Amino acid sequence: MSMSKIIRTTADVMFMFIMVFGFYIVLHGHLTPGGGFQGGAVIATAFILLIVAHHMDDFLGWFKKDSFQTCEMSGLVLFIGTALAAISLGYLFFMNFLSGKGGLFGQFVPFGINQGFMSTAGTIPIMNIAVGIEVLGGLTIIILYMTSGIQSPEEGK
Amino acid sequence: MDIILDNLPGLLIAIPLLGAFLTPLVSRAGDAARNIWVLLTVALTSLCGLLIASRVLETGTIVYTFGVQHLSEIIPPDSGGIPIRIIFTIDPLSAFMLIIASIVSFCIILYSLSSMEKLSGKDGFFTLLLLLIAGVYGMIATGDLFNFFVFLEISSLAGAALVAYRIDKGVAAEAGLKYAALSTLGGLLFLVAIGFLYVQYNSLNMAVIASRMNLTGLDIIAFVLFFTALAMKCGAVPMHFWTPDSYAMAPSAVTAFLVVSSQASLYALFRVCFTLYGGQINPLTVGWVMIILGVLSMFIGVTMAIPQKDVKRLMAYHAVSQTGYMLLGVGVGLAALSSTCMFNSVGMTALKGGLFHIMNHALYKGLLFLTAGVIMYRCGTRNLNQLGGLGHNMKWTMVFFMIGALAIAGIPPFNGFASKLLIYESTFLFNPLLAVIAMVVSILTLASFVKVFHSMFMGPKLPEYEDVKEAPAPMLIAMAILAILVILFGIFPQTVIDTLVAPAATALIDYHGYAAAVLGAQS
Amino acid sequence: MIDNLPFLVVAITILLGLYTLLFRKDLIKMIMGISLIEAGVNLFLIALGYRWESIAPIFTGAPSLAMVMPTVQALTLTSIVIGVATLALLLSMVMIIYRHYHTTDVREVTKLQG
Amino acid sequence: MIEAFTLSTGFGSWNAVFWVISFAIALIIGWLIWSRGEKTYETSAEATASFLSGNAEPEKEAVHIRAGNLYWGYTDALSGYYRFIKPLHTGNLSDYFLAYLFVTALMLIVVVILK
Repeated sequence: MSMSKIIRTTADVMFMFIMVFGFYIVLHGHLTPGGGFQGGAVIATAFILLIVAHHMDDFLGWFKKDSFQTCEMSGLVLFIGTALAAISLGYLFFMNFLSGKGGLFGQFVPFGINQGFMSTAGTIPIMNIAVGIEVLGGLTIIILYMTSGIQSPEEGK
Repeated sequence: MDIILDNLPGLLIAIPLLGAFLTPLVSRAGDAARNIWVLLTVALTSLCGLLIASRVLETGTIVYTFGVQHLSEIIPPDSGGIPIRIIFTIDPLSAFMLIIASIVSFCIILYSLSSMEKLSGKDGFFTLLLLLIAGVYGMIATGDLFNFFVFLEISSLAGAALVAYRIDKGVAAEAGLKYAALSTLGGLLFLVAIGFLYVQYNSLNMAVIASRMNLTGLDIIAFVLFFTALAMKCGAVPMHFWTPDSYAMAPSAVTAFLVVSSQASLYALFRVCFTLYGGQINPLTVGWVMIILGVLSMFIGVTMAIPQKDVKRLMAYHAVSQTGYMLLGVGVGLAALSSTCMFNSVGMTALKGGLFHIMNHALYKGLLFLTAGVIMYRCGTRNLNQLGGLGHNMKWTMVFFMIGALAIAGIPPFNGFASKLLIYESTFLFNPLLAVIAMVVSILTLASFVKVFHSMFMGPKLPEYEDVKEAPAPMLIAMAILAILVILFGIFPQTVIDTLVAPAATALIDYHGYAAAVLGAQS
Repeated sequence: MIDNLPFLVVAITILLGLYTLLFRKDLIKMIMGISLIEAGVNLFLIALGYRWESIAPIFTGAPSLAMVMPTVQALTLTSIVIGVATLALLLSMVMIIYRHYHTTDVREVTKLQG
Repeated sequence: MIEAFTLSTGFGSWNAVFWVISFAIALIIGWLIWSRGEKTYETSAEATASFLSGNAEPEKEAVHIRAGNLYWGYTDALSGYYRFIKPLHTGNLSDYFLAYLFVTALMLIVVVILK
């Protein structure tokens, strides 16, 4: 069920732009509206665009299904890992141990209107990235299972 | 070491989630590695649950705020005096439920390690099961309304996916669809009720809402939405239709834990009625609504169970009727709150009976579902008409089934009797008709389990089950743990009541204590 | 009247969702009903946090400091994420039921009864 | 020490240990009576075969009473009740939703009126 040549080429071209835009949303989650889930959903639409444009088997040729599973799993483990890291550092669960410490994402944010500093808000950007990776893997797997479900109606007869 | 002890409530949720997320990775190293990993995760979580419960029973309510520096800063200075973070408030009632969840979760994981041996899709199964366990722990331990909604959805989704895991000819998918659809609708109405409360009291924390609550029309509507959403989730009769369908089609280990997850919604129902709307609602009307739901559940549950042919569907109807007992017990306790003199004589005993029955029911119902699972695992069918004469070579399963059946029917030396006795004696003084109905339902429960016992275990050895073997060892150990607890709680009910049930009942009553624990001196 | 107009829209959406849920016979339509109710509830939560003449709560380059209530939007975000998960689960179950029952009419999907 | 495990329900008390002890004593007495019974009765196969007025014993499948016909009398006596109650559980998902929303509406009326 692959589309015509035009659609396939535009899909290939668009794929990269959507990916970049998705990661932009994920990374700027703590500054502009967006964050892990929305950014991950945008990136997942890039993959779904490929699934729709190309034949299922070519798509599975490029990306294997369990690579998305490892994506999903690593995102989840990163999320719970940063939360547990707070306990190992002596604070309580989910404590934002990076904010205000000057290191990565640690700068202070002046209260009120500011033009948006990237490396602020402590562990929240890390959590955004983790959720972004996880949703990227998760939504693509859902679509993969659903499309493979349609592919084989004859097996259900 | 005390870092771990202080952070126990956080670890209670983190360990099963971490275990669930890493199971697919560990299962690439082979089945044995995954089994050990899952068992280790669940054993650690149960240990956390039991440790928290023992600390709470010693030192009173534990309040654990997520994302603060030190344990003592429940309301950190930068939050302007209002608890804005997710706060886990574990008072003796939640500790009581934590003990149930940790015992049953350990047993069902032990059981499902061997029951899933020959089947496929194991890492998906264990990930969902650990998510369900984390969801139930979260529902029990959280003190934040929206956080409760999130954990309610996690356990509903994981439960529905597990119910539909063995798609045998699509029927399990139908059961999973019913469970998921009803839970989603219940969750959405629950969210509307949270919206009502949030807009009036500017906080999602139960203790803050309880301390600021003065009953307005909107609060009554919110209360009704809370009440019916949670009553539907724990299977009170007019809304119980999903319970027999999904319990019958789920794998038996999952059913045993779905019982605990519906009891977590029952706990939430009591939390809403007693703590969130502490002195606000009229205890008589709400108590009588709970009693009517309980009596309906008891009677219709058991009368629908007797003509059933599928053993797990029969046991699911009994789960509905036993939930009716708990609703009756606590309903009488709530209704008796209206007059202090009646409460001191009747209410406290009814409340203790109702809460003790939650513990007993989780144990013997888990045991019964596991025995039904062994029959399904060995004979491949759940239809009672095709079974017979299994007692000859499945000795241990027969003994465990007997213990479970006698306990559910309330026969003296077992734990069912102790809690039913408390419920009978207190409801009789409150309203004799209720106690009479409760006793008749108990007799009918015994009748239906004698029928199941006869058709499964008694009778000559049937040719097709000539060589059926006993259950494998992990299954027997899991059932043995539950059976020993059923007998122990039956022989020494008073010690269990004094240590576990009485503090839970008193904690349920004094909502001021709950609010004071979270808000500190301020409330 | 104007400031509780959004709640009127919420009531209409939820009633429409309930109508499709209860009176439609096709399973897919019922799931659409559930997502309609969910949209209504999300709108309800957002409308709760609205402040008169205020802007979205983004501090980066914000024209003024009068902002709408942000916590309610966090609740709606979580509810949307949960909505995605429930819809994915319900639709895949309806797919399995269609594969085995060859129908999605709710009156036929009643093997578990009595 | 006795109070440790006597369940006092405010109106009476219940002690499981005494019950178990008395149950054990009853068993022992029963066993004593049983053990004084006649030892020398004949236990050969044809002596203990069940006498079905001469005809042969049917094979194992037919002997075992299946679950379907247990409590036949009970379900028959209450057939009026079961004719009413069984179709209520229709298995139809929209009926499940109707039941849930019906109870919400009913409870809303009850709690709002009775306050």
